[in-house]
Amino acid sequence: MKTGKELEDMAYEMRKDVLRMAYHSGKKGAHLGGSLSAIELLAVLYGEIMHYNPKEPLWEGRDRFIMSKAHGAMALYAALKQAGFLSEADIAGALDGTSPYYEHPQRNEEKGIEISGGSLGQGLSLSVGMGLAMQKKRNGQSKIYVMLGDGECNEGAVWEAAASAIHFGLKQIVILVDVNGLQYGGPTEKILRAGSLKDRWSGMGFSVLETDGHNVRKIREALLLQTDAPKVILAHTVKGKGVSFAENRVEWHSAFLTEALYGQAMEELGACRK
Amino acid sequence: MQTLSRKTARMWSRLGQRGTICGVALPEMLEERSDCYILTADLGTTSGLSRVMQQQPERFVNVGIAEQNLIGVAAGLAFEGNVVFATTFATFLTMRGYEQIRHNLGYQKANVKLIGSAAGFAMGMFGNSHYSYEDIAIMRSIPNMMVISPADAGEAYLAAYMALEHDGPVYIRLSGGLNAPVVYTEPYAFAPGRAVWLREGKDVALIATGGMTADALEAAKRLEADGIQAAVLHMHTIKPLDTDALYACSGYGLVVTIEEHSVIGGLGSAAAEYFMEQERKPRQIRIGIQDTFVRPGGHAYVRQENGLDAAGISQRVKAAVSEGV
Amino acid sequence: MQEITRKNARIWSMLGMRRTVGILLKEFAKEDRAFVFATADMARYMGAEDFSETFPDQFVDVGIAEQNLIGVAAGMQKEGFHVFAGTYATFLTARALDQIRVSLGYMKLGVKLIGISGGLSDGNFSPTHMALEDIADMRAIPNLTVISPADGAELVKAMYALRAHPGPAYLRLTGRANTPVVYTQEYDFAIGRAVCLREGRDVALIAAGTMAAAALNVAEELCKSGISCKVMNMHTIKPLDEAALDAIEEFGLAVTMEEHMRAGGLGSAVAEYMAQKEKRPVQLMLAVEDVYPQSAEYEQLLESCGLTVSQMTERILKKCRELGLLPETTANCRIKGERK
Amino acid sequence: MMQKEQVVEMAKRMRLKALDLAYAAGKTGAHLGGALSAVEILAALYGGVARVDAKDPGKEERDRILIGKAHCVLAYYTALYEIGYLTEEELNMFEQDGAFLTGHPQKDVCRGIEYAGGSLGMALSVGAGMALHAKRRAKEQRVYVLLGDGECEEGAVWESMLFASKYRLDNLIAIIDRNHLQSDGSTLAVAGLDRLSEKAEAFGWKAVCVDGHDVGQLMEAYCAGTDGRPLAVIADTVKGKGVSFMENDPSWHHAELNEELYRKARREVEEEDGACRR
Repeated sequence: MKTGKELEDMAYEMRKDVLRMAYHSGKKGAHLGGSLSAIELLAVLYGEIMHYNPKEPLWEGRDRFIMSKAHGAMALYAALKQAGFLSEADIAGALDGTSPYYEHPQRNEEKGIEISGGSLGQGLSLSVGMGLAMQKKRNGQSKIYVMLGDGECNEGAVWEAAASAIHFGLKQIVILVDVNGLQYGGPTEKILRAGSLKDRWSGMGFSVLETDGHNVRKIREALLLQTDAPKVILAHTVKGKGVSFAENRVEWHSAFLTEALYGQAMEELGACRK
Repeated sequence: MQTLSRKTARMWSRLGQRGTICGVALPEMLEERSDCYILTADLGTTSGLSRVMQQQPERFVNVGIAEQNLIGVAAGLAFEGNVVFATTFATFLTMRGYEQIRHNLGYQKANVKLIGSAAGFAMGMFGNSHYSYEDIAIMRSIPNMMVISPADAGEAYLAAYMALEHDGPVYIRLSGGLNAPVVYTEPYAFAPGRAVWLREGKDVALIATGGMTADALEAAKRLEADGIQAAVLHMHTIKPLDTDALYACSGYGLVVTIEEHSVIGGLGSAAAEYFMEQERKPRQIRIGIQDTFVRPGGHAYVRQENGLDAAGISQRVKAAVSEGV
Repeated sequence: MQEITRKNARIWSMLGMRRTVGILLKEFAKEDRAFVFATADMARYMGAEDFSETFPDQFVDVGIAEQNLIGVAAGMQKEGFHVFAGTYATFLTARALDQIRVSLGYMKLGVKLIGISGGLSDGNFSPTHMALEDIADMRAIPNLTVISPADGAELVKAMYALRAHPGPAYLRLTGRANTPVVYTQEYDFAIGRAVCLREGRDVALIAAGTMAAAALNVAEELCKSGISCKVMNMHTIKPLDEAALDAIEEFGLAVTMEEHMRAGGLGSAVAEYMAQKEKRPVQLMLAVEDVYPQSAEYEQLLESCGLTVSQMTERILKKCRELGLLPETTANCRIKGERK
Repeated sequence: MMQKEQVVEMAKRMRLKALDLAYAAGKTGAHLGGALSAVEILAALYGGVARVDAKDPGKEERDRILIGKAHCVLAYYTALYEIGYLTEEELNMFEQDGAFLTGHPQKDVCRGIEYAGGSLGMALSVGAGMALHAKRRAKEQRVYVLLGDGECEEGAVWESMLFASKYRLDNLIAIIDRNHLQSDGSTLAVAGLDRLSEKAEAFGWKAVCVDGHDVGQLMEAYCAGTDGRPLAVIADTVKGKGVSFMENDPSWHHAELNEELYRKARREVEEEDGACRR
């Protein structure tokens, strides 16, 4: 088991990688905000919770990670580097226009990327299918961790899938909602406030946990907790976390990191570590 | 409503097609008409609707990331006598709510205008999930739907006003991003279903739609240098198709359709459907995306890789002309 | 393994394609433990009402939730199952279009989609239940194979072929119960290879789905006017059999026949390919003319769309007259090697 | 507007007429089960609370009634007939060649049909759009949308739920005909979408559960206060209600009614007295 400090170090490395990728992607800009909010969640998953083997990427008994909010791609790539699926060179070249690691990930199981993404609201249905497959194959060991955005929960397709995950009793599915409170159009609460997200998930029949999505210890705790029904973790996060000028700023959903800002961001990260 | 001039053309080109419709045309329309609504699925600010959101909050609706509901709510408002514009990225707009479009707009003729932004490869690095190159095919197959793909921002502006006046569903497919090339710099007659001859030439007719029209014009210039006289026909309306203009092409030995869309089901297919039923007809080549998901990259890069720029078009036409003779 | 015999052909015809498909689904489930049938509340309409009891482990019903159907089917396929997913053609293809695009087209997960009530056959339930844009929609998505079998026997053939086919596909079922029979004995079926049902030299009739049987009848009618028709069963609409189309370059007229909107269907696919050729016949597209027909019984719908055998015969005759293709004598329209 | 007792009578006439029409449709068959479950729901709505006027069908202030579960046409058309939108002659043309009363309704505001049906999961969004229009124009009208319980499995329904809640559309009323059966069997077995009221509340709606064959309860529920929230009336019903051999049998979702069964069914409904009145 890793110490909290080790996981935090890992998150730190990942955040740096994300900034690097964003910077190298150039003027096109990159999805910085939603990648930075998901860092700790991915660090705990890949650093400690999930079972996988980069030398045998297709190992049947592996845990699956499904990045449904695919604009978190850079966070995923950074995690896959920590996990040993991607190399330093892969990260250095990602998003540069010629690398196969695009702005939205494209399915490549050899490299640990389970599904293609970019069109929201589809990952949970895929997870239900995978969960059913495991149920039918009596594969009781693998878990499926699926990450949704809070804005993504506007999609009706998410609720179709949610109802069926409960109906089929798929306890191997663990849903992590990156509740960073911001979507493309503005604050999620403002765009589509309807009851609370927690009520909606529990109304559908899930066991819902809420946690601080930047606290590795609390994330670990939530992931390890046994629940009666399939589990949803509402991880409260900050969009753009760790970079002062991007935090809670909707325009950093996808934006261009200039050299000056890149320098500033890296500096801030470093300062935080000390 | 403003008129097209050198000045507005330049200004709007900077805003791009989406910026011109959402930031210029729609705010004007909502000001002028109290029965006009604009809806989006989480792309208010991104689409350039900030002005509308501030000035007309009562007739701006953001349904969140829920495209099926976008179409349904738009139809409900339309059934109550309003003219409703609905906008988001072309691929999610047309595909995610496709059956709702079919049922409410096609079958029940709800007076909704769909504005699909960033069609083709305009989403650049966002990749295949965000590219839209099946939208013409799927929108064209729905009865009662008008399908328009403007050449530049000025034409997008005119198309939006036409849609406002037209009683029935319209899909406006927007190409390109900011700083798009200008095709029209002065007022001209824009009418749905009436194609525009932009250039004359006796050897080959290039029939282009959307942002590709500017490239077709550029390609025609290059071909001229090689001694090939290419005419350019801008087919801004793909449905209903201007068959008179196509008939006028039947004297050519070769026509080339050009679109930032799959070669299946789009402008090329619509033209082929027409030509094949005629006795006298030219040979037709379809330039478009070759029925495949592509390697993503910047907009210009992907277009170039797929032969969808002036260089690619002129090469292809040159080869076809020389092999045809 | 189902065999094509006169008797079986009769049974399949009686059941219609949508119930015949149930027989195959059960057979596949028995033979292949990794086979899964997934549906959105439509098992009962697909001759599979007992499927869930017989093969509970190989059955998934997601309820009335077509978008989820595609996601679940794709997820299972990804984990190594062989998934066939079926419901009404129009809901399957239209409601879940983006899901099909991403999971099947883009990710190439080899789910096989089965759309029942393709075309006009359930038109008494109103245009909502008519699938008239499905070929256009599915054909536009890269990597999808699109098949519309001519009759029950060909459905059987297509199902076997699809089981062995690794990529994603859309299988469109047309007609009601008592579908006309085209095949009563074994024949070679391969995805992407059209079948010539009748040789001829003047007019080529190109049809898919139950229209193939109608095309044979039309050919027989036209024969009375001395017109010799070749009949091609273009069961695979994508990928299109280009070689088969190359063989009709010299014909005076090619007629495409389909229960689908004119835009984007079989006729459109043929036009796309033929338009680039130096030599090609004139094409007549017999299809639904870009309107939603009024709700009615199947036969009446065919009539209101101009797609009955006699109407199509008339339209072709008229075209032949315009093109000067009518022969002087009505004798000798049959040519060697044709099959009836 | 009618009193409760009159509505009960109306419901009975509707049920009988529905059987007549199904019988007349002959071998084609008709959607019976889901129509009979919705008879009281629609009687209480059209007869009891809705402000609609067949003499002035296009009146702007009318309540809008949209039918999502369009396979209930036999109850729908008979209700429209009862309150004068349709003549007997028109009604009797049901599913005949060239008739406008088809297996799923086609939009025809003059005859009280606000929205075409046949594809599930769409009407609530459209109703929400209409309700939003009324709100923004400060109009009084309410929008009622009838949904099936199976229909609620469509994700599009939940998108509309979120939307209506956000815009506080308290003039929008979703009525869910909870007859517990769908095409492939019981709703619980097929998709397990249970505890609908809890889910509706979680999505920001006010939910009220009633006996869907009790017109008194229904009429009261339609007018329930909601504190600014949209209202979901979950009406517990029996598919095929009123005809013993159809009740709770999914095969009567769509089926042919032969003469013998028709007579039996009619007799049962005629003899039924006040069981629905309570």
